[in-house]
Amino acid sequence: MNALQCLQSQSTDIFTEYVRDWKEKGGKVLGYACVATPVEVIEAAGILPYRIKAFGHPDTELGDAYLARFNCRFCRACLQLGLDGTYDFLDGIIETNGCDHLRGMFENWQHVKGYEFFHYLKVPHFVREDSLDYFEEELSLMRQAISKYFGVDITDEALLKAIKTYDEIQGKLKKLYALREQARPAVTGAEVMQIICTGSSLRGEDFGALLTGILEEKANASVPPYRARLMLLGSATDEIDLVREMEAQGALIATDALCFGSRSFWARAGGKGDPVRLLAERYLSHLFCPRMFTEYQERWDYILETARRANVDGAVIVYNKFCDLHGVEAVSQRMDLEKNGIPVLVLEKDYGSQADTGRIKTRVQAFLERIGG
Amino acid sequence: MKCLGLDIGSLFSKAVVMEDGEVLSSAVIDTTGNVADEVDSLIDAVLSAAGITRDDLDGMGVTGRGADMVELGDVSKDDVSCIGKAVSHLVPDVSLVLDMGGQSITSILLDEEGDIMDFMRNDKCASGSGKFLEVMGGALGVKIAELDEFAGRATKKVSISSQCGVFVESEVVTHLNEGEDAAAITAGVCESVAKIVISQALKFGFQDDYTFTGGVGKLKSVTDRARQRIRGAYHEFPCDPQLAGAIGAALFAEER
Amino acid sequence: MYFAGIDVGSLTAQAVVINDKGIKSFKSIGVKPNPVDSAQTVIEMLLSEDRLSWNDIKFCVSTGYGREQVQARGLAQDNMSEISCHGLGAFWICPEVRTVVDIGGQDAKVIRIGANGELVDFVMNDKCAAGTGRFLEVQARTLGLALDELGVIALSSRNALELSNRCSIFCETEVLHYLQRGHSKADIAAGVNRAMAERVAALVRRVGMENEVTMSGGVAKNVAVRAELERILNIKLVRYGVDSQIVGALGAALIAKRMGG
Amino acid sequence: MTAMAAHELKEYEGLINRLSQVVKLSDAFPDQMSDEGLEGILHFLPSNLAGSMRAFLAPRIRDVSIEILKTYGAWLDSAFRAGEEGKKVFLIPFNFPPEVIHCFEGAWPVTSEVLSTLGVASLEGQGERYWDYAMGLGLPDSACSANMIEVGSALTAVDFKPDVIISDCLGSCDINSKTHEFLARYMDIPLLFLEKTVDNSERGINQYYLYFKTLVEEVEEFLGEKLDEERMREVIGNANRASELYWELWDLHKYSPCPVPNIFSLFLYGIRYTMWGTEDAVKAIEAMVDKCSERLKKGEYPAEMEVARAIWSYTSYYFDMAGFFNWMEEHGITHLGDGLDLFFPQVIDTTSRETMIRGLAEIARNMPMTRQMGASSMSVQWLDDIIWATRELDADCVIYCGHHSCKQTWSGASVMRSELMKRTKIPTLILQGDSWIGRMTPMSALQETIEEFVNNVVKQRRTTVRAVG
Repeated sequence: MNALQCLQSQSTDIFTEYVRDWKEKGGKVLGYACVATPVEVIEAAGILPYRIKAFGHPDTELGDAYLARFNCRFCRACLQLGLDGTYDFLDGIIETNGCDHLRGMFENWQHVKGYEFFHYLKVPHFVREDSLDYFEEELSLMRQAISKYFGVDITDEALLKAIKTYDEIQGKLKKLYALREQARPAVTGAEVMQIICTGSSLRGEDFGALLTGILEEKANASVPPYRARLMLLGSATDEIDLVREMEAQGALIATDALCFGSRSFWARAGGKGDPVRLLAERYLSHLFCPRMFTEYQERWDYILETARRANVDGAVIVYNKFCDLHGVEAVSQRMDLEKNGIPVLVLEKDYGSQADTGRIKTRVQAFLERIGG
Repeated sequence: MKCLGLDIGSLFSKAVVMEDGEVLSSAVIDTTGNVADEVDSLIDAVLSAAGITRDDLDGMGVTGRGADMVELGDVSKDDVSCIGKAVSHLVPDVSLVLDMGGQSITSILLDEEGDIMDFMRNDKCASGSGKFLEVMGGALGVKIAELDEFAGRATKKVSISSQCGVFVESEVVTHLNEGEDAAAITAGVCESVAKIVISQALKFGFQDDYTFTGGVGKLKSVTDRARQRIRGAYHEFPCDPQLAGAIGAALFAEER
Repeated sequence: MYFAGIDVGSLTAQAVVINDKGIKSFKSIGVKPNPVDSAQTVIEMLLSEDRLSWNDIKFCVSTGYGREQVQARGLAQDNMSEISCHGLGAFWICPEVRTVVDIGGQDAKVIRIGANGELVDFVMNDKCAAGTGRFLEVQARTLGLALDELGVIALSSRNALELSNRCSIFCETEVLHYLQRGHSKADIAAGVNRAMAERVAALVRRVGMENEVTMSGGVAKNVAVRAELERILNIKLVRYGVDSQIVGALGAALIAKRMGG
Repeated sequence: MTAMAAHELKEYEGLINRLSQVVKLSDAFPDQMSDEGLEGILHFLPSNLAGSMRAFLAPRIRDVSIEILKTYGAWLDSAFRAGEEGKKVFLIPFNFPPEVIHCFEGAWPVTSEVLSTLGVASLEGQGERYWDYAMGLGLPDSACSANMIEVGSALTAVDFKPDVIISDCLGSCDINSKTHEFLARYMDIPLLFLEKTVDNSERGINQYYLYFKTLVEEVEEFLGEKLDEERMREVIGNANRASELYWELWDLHKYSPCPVPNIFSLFLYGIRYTMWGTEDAVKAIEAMVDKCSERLKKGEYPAEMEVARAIWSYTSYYFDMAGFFNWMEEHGITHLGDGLDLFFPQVIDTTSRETMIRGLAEIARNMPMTRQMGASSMSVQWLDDIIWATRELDADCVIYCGHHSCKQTWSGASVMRSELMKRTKIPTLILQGDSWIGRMTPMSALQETIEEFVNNVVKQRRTTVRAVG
């Protein structure tokens, strides 16, 4: 089995073969949900950083007992998996105030499960000297909390090594995006989302090695013929099936600005000096997330640059019902993209729901017809 | 002492005649345009079934959403208290009632004395209501009465994942268009209702002796699925669960 | 030389045959359980009425809910989304049209088209309380009226009742509730149509409106919904010369002509 | 923006413009008004306005209401005259203390949610027209209607334009913060912000204090005006007086039957979010306290008996004041105040500029929503405050309005509900309505559920509790 197949074989399991082996070897796993969490700190502690996902899980009845139907269904699906035992392999959780739904998810999760290790990483909503200082302290506190509870010493050397590991990953992912965005693409959007999702359930060092393999395999590959090159942007979605469906209709998702996509790594590099300060700056300054309330211009520049780089024919903004942040952001993005001559399809959809597929198909097909694909 | 209980719901009107806490007879009809006349014939039906006349009645209690549309009865009570009354009378051990009616799913919490401690009603979203099942039945060409038997024929699992009734219908239509087996889809619809009941039960933060009432409570294809997932001891409502409201109303009349 | 378009929706199915001179003939039926049967039935009924055979049809395009299955079964050589088809059909009937409001059985769409009939933008209902043909159908049944009566009777109403419930499934119980309290069918119907029009108007606002505006799909036959929509958006809807229900199938036939002609 | 927004919507008058016309009405009211005289006036008013006026001007509270309305009138009027008086108008959210703005000579506060609420209460068609247009821009219908009404008005109508926005919900409410980021961009005015560190530790509190100081400096810079210690002392003096009155009013709530009219909850925070720190505010709250003391003496209560004492754990409903506040009161259901009354005003030490700024920061940190939803744990802090209030005021039930878009409280509601029952045996009713848009759930439906709850759960409880003593 080659590297990509090996990823694909487990890309929609939660408790993957890999994690099972890791646990059996006595390894620890820390769950986190938001890209504002510096995985380097967890990696440096010799722990597996696991990004909480639901892969479009359709059931929410346990989640609905605590969160409301007015809460984001991605959060309700993750809570479901937390409460039905699927996530029992986690040795602890790092909470972040990514958004109000996410805060609600974590509070209810902890209320029911009561993890022994449950650390709240507080992320400011704007970038300024004072908020950077605060976030730096937050990271030190997280570092202390982890070393204290898991009895490991997280040295600066270990941190710098972890940072280097993720720098290499970033470099490889950028190569992967180059293969994806080039005139004759070598990877599909579904493949890339799979790679990034699965990568977020691996130790950095292992993910890096896998990526090397994938890049070799894909170097001269090519994707099936397509009708149009699209960019996918919007809220947290790990619904690989959604992307697969779109590509089955002839749309090539040539690039993205998703947090299960390029946003999770793109601008995180460079800088030097104290590792904790470095991480604080890298993470807070380049979140590209609408939860940062003063950074629209930076986000917009990033989106436009990405769209141009991948030379897309159109953009699809997808967000889950009840997502306030992306719901409002989508209005600005739509206006600005169209001002720049990039046609837009806005898909406000129910996360993980098969109900919408018929309707989404129609909208995607019509959009392809509209942009003359 | 003989008392009549009347429950005028959004889909069905139900009537029972009770004597000293025992159900003598019952009758159920659709609630449609002309309530006053329907209720008259309903009362006649239930009385003749019990073999008595109006003069033999010592009292009449009325409940249900349409209660205010008839000038009848000596007691008028809302359906929550009537359902609570009926359950504490017929299944005294029960502390959690899951009532699945035409318009809403209501969970009612009873204390040791069988008094209502707390209740929660989900009536904002159609999903899970009797009305919802009726509409889905329409799309699938199945009457509510036949739903159980039909869902039983399912050989495979079709999962219904939309949480909005309007979209569930288009989901159902899509499945049909894709040639899915209607029985399997029906089973999927029942499963989705069961899930709503499960969250409703969990919302009270504990699970204990419980029972189902209301029209949808009759559907094994829903209740069996829910029971698999609700911890705590299940008590079967000793008579037609759809009658719970009417029985409660009759009991209140008896008290007076 | 003939070209055909087949539109299989969730409630009805249509077929249209055109030639160089324009629309030759069309047919509309209620759907069968399976979209392929619906397509087969409607097109073959039409062909036999026209004394035509499959060989006379140079190219056929399917659209609507079942468009893919219909093509897969070889009844059509290609398929196109109903959104594009409604745009093209409306434009062919009346070239001044720039905005098309199409209310189907399962969903409502607002389509903006350009000076050459090309698709400029569109929006589909994605909210819980969606204004759809199905919604009107259900309410009409509750009132014991035929779909077209629902519009006519409403015109005689002086005070349309407010349907407060945003959920189209529960609206039926609300309608029943009004009936039981002795309100006139006219006032209730007027309320139903207004609720429908309000929801459609919201969609129109979302995609933006450019004159001229037309309505296609079965609901376009509902005079009261048309009137309400004209009032709310303060516009005049352009009327089609032909049956508004066949616009989608017509669009498909026009594409068939473009592809096969 | 869509073609629609551009050509159609601008024809309409905006929220603030229309409101300023309406509140002027209150000046026309004589201080003593007969019921006939009132009906005479109401007869000429549009139905929505007349409805709210009926609630405000119920005989038992009429004189106080007129006082309150005149205060709102003065507030909006000053906003309008701000320009010619060389003042800058600050658009602030309800959870930012307006006294901070009043401390500046050259600034005047206008409060988003208060505008939406007044609009819903008094404008024909309530706020729905603006909401519809906000939806027309493609904004999500799950967003807070109070904010969407504001956006719809600001972006699609001809309206009074503020000079700057303060966003004070970072950390406590996403949609509010997002709305004001959006507004600032499309109105092209500066956006100043204050983050609530979701952190109750000393470190978190100090950080908040730092952020607050930075904000004050930014305001000083924007206005080109340094905070003047004397003026601060005067404004904060008024604020302190108002705080003392707040606690007097709070204590009056403890009597049963409650001498405080239901609608005073709304009046109180209406003043708090706009005029706190002015003499007008002090006068208005004094009038409320006097009215309640008088009712206490006379043992006045609108219903035969008080059947329920309810704390509304978050917001109330504002689209039908009479159907909400007055209806409950007349059915013996006392509204002991809602989450927006829980701002824990403290007397600020006016020794120095430093103590006053620190004091204002403390006030800001404890504003409603900021304090609860911006805490280390939303559900825990919210729960603690509600438990405290229920004990203080001897409440026998809690009602959650279930304002659709309020994702934070919705995600804490089930924890709140079960923990409240576990620890205090006090039941919670969870409703599902939109506080500003009647179309979501009509008042009649809400009343039905409230009655059902009171009859089945609360009455029952009261008797047993009393029996136990």
